[in-house]
Amino acid sequence: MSINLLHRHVLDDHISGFETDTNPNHLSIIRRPVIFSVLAHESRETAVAEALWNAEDVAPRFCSPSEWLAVSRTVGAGMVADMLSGIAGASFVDQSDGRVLVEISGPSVRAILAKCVAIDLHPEVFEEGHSAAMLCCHAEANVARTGADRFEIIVPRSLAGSVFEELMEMGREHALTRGFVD
Amino acid sequence: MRYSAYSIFKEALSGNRMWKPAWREPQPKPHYDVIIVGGGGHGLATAYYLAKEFGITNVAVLEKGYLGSGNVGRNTTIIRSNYLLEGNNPFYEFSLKLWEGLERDFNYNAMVSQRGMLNLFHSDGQRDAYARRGNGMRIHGIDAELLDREQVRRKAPYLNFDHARFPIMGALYQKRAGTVRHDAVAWGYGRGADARGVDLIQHCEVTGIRRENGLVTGVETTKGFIGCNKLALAAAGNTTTVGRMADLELPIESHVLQAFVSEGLKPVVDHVITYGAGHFYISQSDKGGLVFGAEIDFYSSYAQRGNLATVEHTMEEGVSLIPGLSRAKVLRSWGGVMDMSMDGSPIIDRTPIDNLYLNCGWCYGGFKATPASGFCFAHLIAKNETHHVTRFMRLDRFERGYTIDEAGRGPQPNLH
Amino acid sequence: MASLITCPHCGTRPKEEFSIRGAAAPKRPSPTAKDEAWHVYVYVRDNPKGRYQEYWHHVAGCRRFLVVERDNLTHEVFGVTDAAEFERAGADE
Amino acid sequence: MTSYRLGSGGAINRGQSLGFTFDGRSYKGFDGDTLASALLANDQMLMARSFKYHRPRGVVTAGSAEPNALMTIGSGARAEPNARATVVELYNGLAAASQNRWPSLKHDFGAVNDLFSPFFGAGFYYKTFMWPGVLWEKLYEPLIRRAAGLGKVTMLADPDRYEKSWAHCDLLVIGAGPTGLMAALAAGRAGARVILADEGFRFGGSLLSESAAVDGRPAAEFAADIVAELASLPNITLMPRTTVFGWYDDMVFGAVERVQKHVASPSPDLPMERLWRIVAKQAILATGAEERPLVFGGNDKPGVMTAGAARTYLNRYGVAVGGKVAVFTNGGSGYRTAADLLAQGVDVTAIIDARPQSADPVPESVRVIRSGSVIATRGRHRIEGLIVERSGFEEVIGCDAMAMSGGWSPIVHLMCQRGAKPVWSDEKQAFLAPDVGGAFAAAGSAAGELSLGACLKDGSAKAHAALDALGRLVGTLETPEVEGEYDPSFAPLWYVPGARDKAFVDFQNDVHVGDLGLAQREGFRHIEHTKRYTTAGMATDQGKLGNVNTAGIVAGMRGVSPAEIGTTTFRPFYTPVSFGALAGTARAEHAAPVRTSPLHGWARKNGATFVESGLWYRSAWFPREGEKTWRESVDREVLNVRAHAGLCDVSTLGKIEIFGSGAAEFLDRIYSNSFLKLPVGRARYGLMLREDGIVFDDGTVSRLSENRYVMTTTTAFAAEVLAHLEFSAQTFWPELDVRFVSSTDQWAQMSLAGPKARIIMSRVVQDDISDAAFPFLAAREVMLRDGLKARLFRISFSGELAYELAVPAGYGEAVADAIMNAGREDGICAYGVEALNVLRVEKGHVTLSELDGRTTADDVGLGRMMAMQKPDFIGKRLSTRFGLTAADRLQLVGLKPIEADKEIKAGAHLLKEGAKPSTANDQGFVSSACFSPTLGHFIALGMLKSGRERIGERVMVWDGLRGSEVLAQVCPPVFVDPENSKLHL
Repeated sequence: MSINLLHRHVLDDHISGFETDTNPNHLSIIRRPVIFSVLAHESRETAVAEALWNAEDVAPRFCSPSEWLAVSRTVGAGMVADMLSGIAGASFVDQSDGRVLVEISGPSVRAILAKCVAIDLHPEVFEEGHSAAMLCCHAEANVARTGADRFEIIVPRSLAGSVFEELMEMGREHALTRGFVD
Repeated sequence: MRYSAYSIFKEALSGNRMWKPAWREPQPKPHYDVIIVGGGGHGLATAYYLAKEFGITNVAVLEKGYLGSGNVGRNTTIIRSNYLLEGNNPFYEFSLKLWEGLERDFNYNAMVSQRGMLNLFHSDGQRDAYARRGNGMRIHGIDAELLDREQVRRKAPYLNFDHARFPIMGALYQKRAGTVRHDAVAWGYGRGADARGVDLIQHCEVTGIRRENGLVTGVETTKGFIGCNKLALAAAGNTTTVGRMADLELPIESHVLQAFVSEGLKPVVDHVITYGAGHFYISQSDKGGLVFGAEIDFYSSYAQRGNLATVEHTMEEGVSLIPGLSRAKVLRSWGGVMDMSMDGSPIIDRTPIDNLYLNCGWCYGGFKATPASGFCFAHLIAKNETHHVTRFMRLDRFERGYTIDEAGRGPQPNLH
Repeated sequence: MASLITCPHCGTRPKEEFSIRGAAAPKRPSPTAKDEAWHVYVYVRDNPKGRYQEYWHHVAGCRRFLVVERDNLTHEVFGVTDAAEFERAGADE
Repeated sequence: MTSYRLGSGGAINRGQSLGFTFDGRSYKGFDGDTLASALLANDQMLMARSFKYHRPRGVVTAGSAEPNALMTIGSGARAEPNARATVVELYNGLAAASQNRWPSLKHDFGAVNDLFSPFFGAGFYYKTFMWPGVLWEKLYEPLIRRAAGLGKVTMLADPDRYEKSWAHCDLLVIGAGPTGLMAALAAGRAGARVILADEGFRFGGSLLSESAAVDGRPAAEFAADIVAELASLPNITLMPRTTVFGWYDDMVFGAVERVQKHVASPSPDLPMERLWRIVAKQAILATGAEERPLVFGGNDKPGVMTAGAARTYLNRYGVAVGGKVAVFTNGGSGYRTAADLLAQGVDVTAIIDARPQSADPVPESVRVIRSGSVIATRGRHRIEGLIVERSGFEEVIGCDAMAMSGGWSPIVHLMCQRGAKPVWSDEKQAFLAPDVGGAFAAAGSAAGELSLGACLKDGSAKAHAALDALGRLVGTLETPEVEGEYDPSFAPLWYVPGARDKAFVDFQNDVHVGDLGLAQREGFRHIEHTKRYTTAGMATDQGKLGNVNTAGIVAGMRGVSPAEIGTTTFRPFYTPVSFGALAGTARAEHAAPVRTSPLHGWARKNGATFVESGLWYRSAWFPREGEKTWRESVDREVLNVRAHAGLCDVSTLGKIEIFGSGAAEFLDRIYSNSFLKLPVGRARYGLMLREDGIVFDDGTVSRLSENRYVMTTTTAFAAEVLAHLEFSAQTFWPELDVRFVSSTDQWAQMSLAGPKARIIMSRVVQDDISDAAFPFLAAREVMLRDGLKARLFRISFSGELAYELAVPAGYGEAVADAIMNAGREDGICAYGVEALNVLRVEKGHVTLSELDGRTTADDVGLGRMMAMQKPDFIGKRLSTRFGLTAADRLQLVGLKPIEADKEIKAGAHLLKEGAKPSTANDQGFVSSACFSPTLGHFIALGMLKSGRERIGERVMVWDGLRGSEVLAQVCPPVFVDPENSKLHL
């Protein structure tokens, strides 16, 4: 059965006026990503992690030794749930509506993020493909490096407005632009 | 030597060469009636009142640093009696009354300044909680007023009324609250105690407590053994260390609280103000420095210094409350070691050892308590009887289930 | 310490990411233990000056409770262990 | 002409003239000037008044230690008080004003204090103003306060932005003078990640003031070459205008960058200042040394400054500090200063050397008075001459400026901020940096190396040591060649005897040698006592110039070594830091992050008034046209819910997903009541205690399947409850198979309450929700008619037939709209937390007003939820303590005013009827109160001593704070539907 209800993104309220041209430093808001919390039960941690890293169409994000986010921009929640239910020793819950995913990229991205997170973003320290839970703009976030100058940030929906405003503020001196990606 | 305008005039004419030392620098005697461990505010006040009120003058105060080197010299100088619970209110009001006559009593101007305190509230729930507190004060005869937003604005127009994340709704106001020059309290009590024969022994660290037949006979110190009939501990953040020498098991954890002072500024903040949407509090000294602080650093610490995150958090709250501070500059930060108790309230009591007395658990509210703490502790030591305003401040209250939990946060000391 | 904690799961993080719960040494007594043991567990603290074990909750990170062993006078950190591991090690002793 | 701009020279851009004002008068300076150098170039030596005696003052330094030349920069909301003119970078349009004077800098009424100074010695105020008591606050203190402080803070909101940033590096070099430049260069060439920070706007430090040559070039040029190379290295971050103000645990340094303080029109896209938290693996302190003033009679006269300052103004800024300069020295610095002045054509009237002899080269034609002592100075607003005493003979020497040098003190401040004390060196006659372990080392003159050559070498050497520690050591040590260096050594001279006027140690606070003596006489002998009693070292410069002299002088008075006296404690901040920089963006409306509910937009659309609740904004009530007060709206909403139905946003409640075969057991231990037998598809109200037996939080748990639960918590304690669960699972019972994750943000949750709730809900939900199919406390997944999966719970806070529906957050607004549409014909309304509160008070449900962290389950009438038959649950053991079970505890009761039109307010206390208000007579308090539109009068919940046995009694609701006394009847706390008949409709 299809859903006949209008789905709203929390940042719809924070973006007004015309979309401007995209600058080299840009923040993309992914409109409908699929995000699941995945929890491994006692002594199943390694197996669950392995299964997540081997899964297709899903990018795992590290939260703790027994918790990950399974993120997908390509397949639907149903397919991700099906995949997850095949992992023994894992529990999971759909958080797609509870988390907001943005991607920030550009030549000044490290300088911008240094104002938002405490960790060392040097590529030898926080390598491409790494992800971790951390404070970002006063919110509990998951940050992943998805490219040399590209990071993905996942934050709780209720705080997404504040985080977004602060990211934009910190990007001001670097002419950071923003927009939705469907 | 009595201090007065005349004495200043007279001494000035003779080139200020004839002033006498504020206190002697005695060598310890072999034995005292009472030894007080800790030459901070509470220890010195205890000695002063023992001598003055209870006639016990064969007393030594042992201080491992210099007089007043503990929290009495590193606090934010606030005095008040705006407490919620029956276990605290009468005691702090007794203290405030002693402050009100203190300077003439000990002939030292400690600049007691009852400039009024505003405890701001920012929600209905907070207002109700302050109303409950204010009525608890009023029912005990303590002055308290509940101000609305406009009344607060008239008193402190510079507060953030127009662009606040947590708008100010009003305040609980205690007019008689205020500030005191902190060092002068230690010095005034010390000088008064010395004049009455008390030996103030600085740079004398207690290293052991000697006991025989279940009673204390004296203390080992860096200046040798000193005997006593009664031993009284007023060691604040070091209470556990000293208490352990007598095998006391205490509900105390030491934490660091930072405090700050700004550069000297022309007077702008007339009152003592606390921020209800955070922990920030501020007043302005007679010298012009804004004196302020906020939360403890939350981890166990005996280091008298804090961490940058707490500094930043304090300033964030400060600027949120008083936007005009943004371009003023903070000059100095420091830390004090707080004897946080498990319910946030102090202990003035006997111990399982009959002639060992305990005064601790002041958390970060010890300064305002100094006079009453000294008086009641002296009362306890002298008469072996609890002063009625400290009757709830018992050591065994935790076991019996009679905690005095002002903050309602339970047995986690860093939450009080 | 105080400024940075190296979380065994997340790496070096600032104090702001943690919430500090308190002494890690007291062990919750068995339900049948004496009243005195329960009183001591809930209310009495060793509060030593020096080496100290303390629970730090990595709330903005892995959400694990960690036991930070450190000197509370110099603020030197000796080690950080996941609390479950710490309890297990304690139980083995 | 006294002080003036030289015709050429200096690191200033003479092509760019900048206009500025001081006390309203217009002046010109150059790009590259500080405010102080520009004022001196305009012959404005008088710059300030001192704090206590209002003595006229000029500059003493050319740097951040300046105690005198404090000014207010800018106006209006941008006014910054107490800026040091010596470090304020000149810009076009800069407006500076002097402070602490009235009516003008030149004619200051406060200077009368100086005349009475014998009465105003150290600590005088402790000894008087005590009689009569009332006059202290009425008269004396206001007078003292009026005199307090220096600059005025604007108290207007700051128009500028501030930011904070983290930075990480292998090596932090603090100070970009000769030592720091060499250190950064060595580490930079080795490929290390280096941050080089300097408080000044131009890198080079003393090299910019130096007349010697380095590697065959003028020193300033040598510096510029290194800076250019550093700038070309990608692994080096240069941070000019950045003061490292604090060293914190774990090699975290606090620094503040003045991004736009020097800009005439600040850009809105850049911050005014930026706070840096620099995490360094290694750090080098290359902060240099401070030249000590000499302590002699009249040493505070405008025009008297350190020799190094005179040299800096001359060589760096092209300004002669006077036309006729006298030099008073105990070391080589004075001779070098005389030589530099002469080289620029400035007349040097004499070098007074306190030493009987020295090897320092005497410039031609300059008279040297050896074993000389300056005992007084002449002039009022500027020095006009000085009196020298030698072997009992006095001589007046004319001058219009004076350069003094008392030797050097390494700037060790940062290394001493974490408990280690500086160490006295007899050899260096200075306090040196303590050994703080390998990661942080002092270098160059901060380490006591005074000569330029030694500094250059030490910078490289310390960088190599750091590189070694980092495992990155490559390259060889570089030591540039210095030509024309002077010998910077000096003989100790703490106090120049025979002073005819006050000899100041702390210029700003007006502490003179006499004060130090008085403190010793009065027993304030410990250096901390001396400081606190005299206020020496407590001014805005924190004793940068004076503290070492104070220690030396006190040592002299006591006949001991300065080692025995020691220093007072060094603490952050190295120099004062603005509140704004430390606060960053967290201010005004951005003081804390905002959390918004998924139904925020829905509530706004329905006209909600919002209220802050922790970080959340919650809809408080929904005013309709014609409603004048919030009460009107709330009364309507309450009656509407009781008569028809209402929809309320409860998304802010904490929601925790719980998984695992051990979950049931876990919940049974966490809650005081039983959870083992909760059936699948059912919800249960649960009470959590703290380990001390006091109620911690309440909420519901619903069992979704055998090993799957969802818990709700209060809004306020959501985070703490989750932490409590994690703590319990991880440390108490790691053997239980249970996992949690918060799903608070995933769900838009709304409560539909009222007799029409089922009808309305059934229009939205496909499933059968009849009472039989979905009874009270049912909880399960349902399908909405629009095809969306949702969770439905039949739970009620209002006492009405009610459902809580949870849908994925993005659909929240749409579903809430759908429910409002579905309920329109049945009279649905939106209601907010105010109405919810009234509904729950009417029903006698407790909230945090009652569960205030001091109440037991029994206190609030929930004693039945203590399942004492369970072997263990958190809080069980201590809940039975005597004090927690005593019969006279406060217990929850209802209160109704005897006279129906009387208002009861929360926070009032309770007295026995007829009893006098006193603490002894205090019987409890009103925890919650409201007007009940259902009953038509005020009702309240209260905590009353032994309350449950006093139902029917009359008590006085005493609200002395707000001047009201209302007689009330004690009643059971449930005012509406005590039989719960509505819940089971």
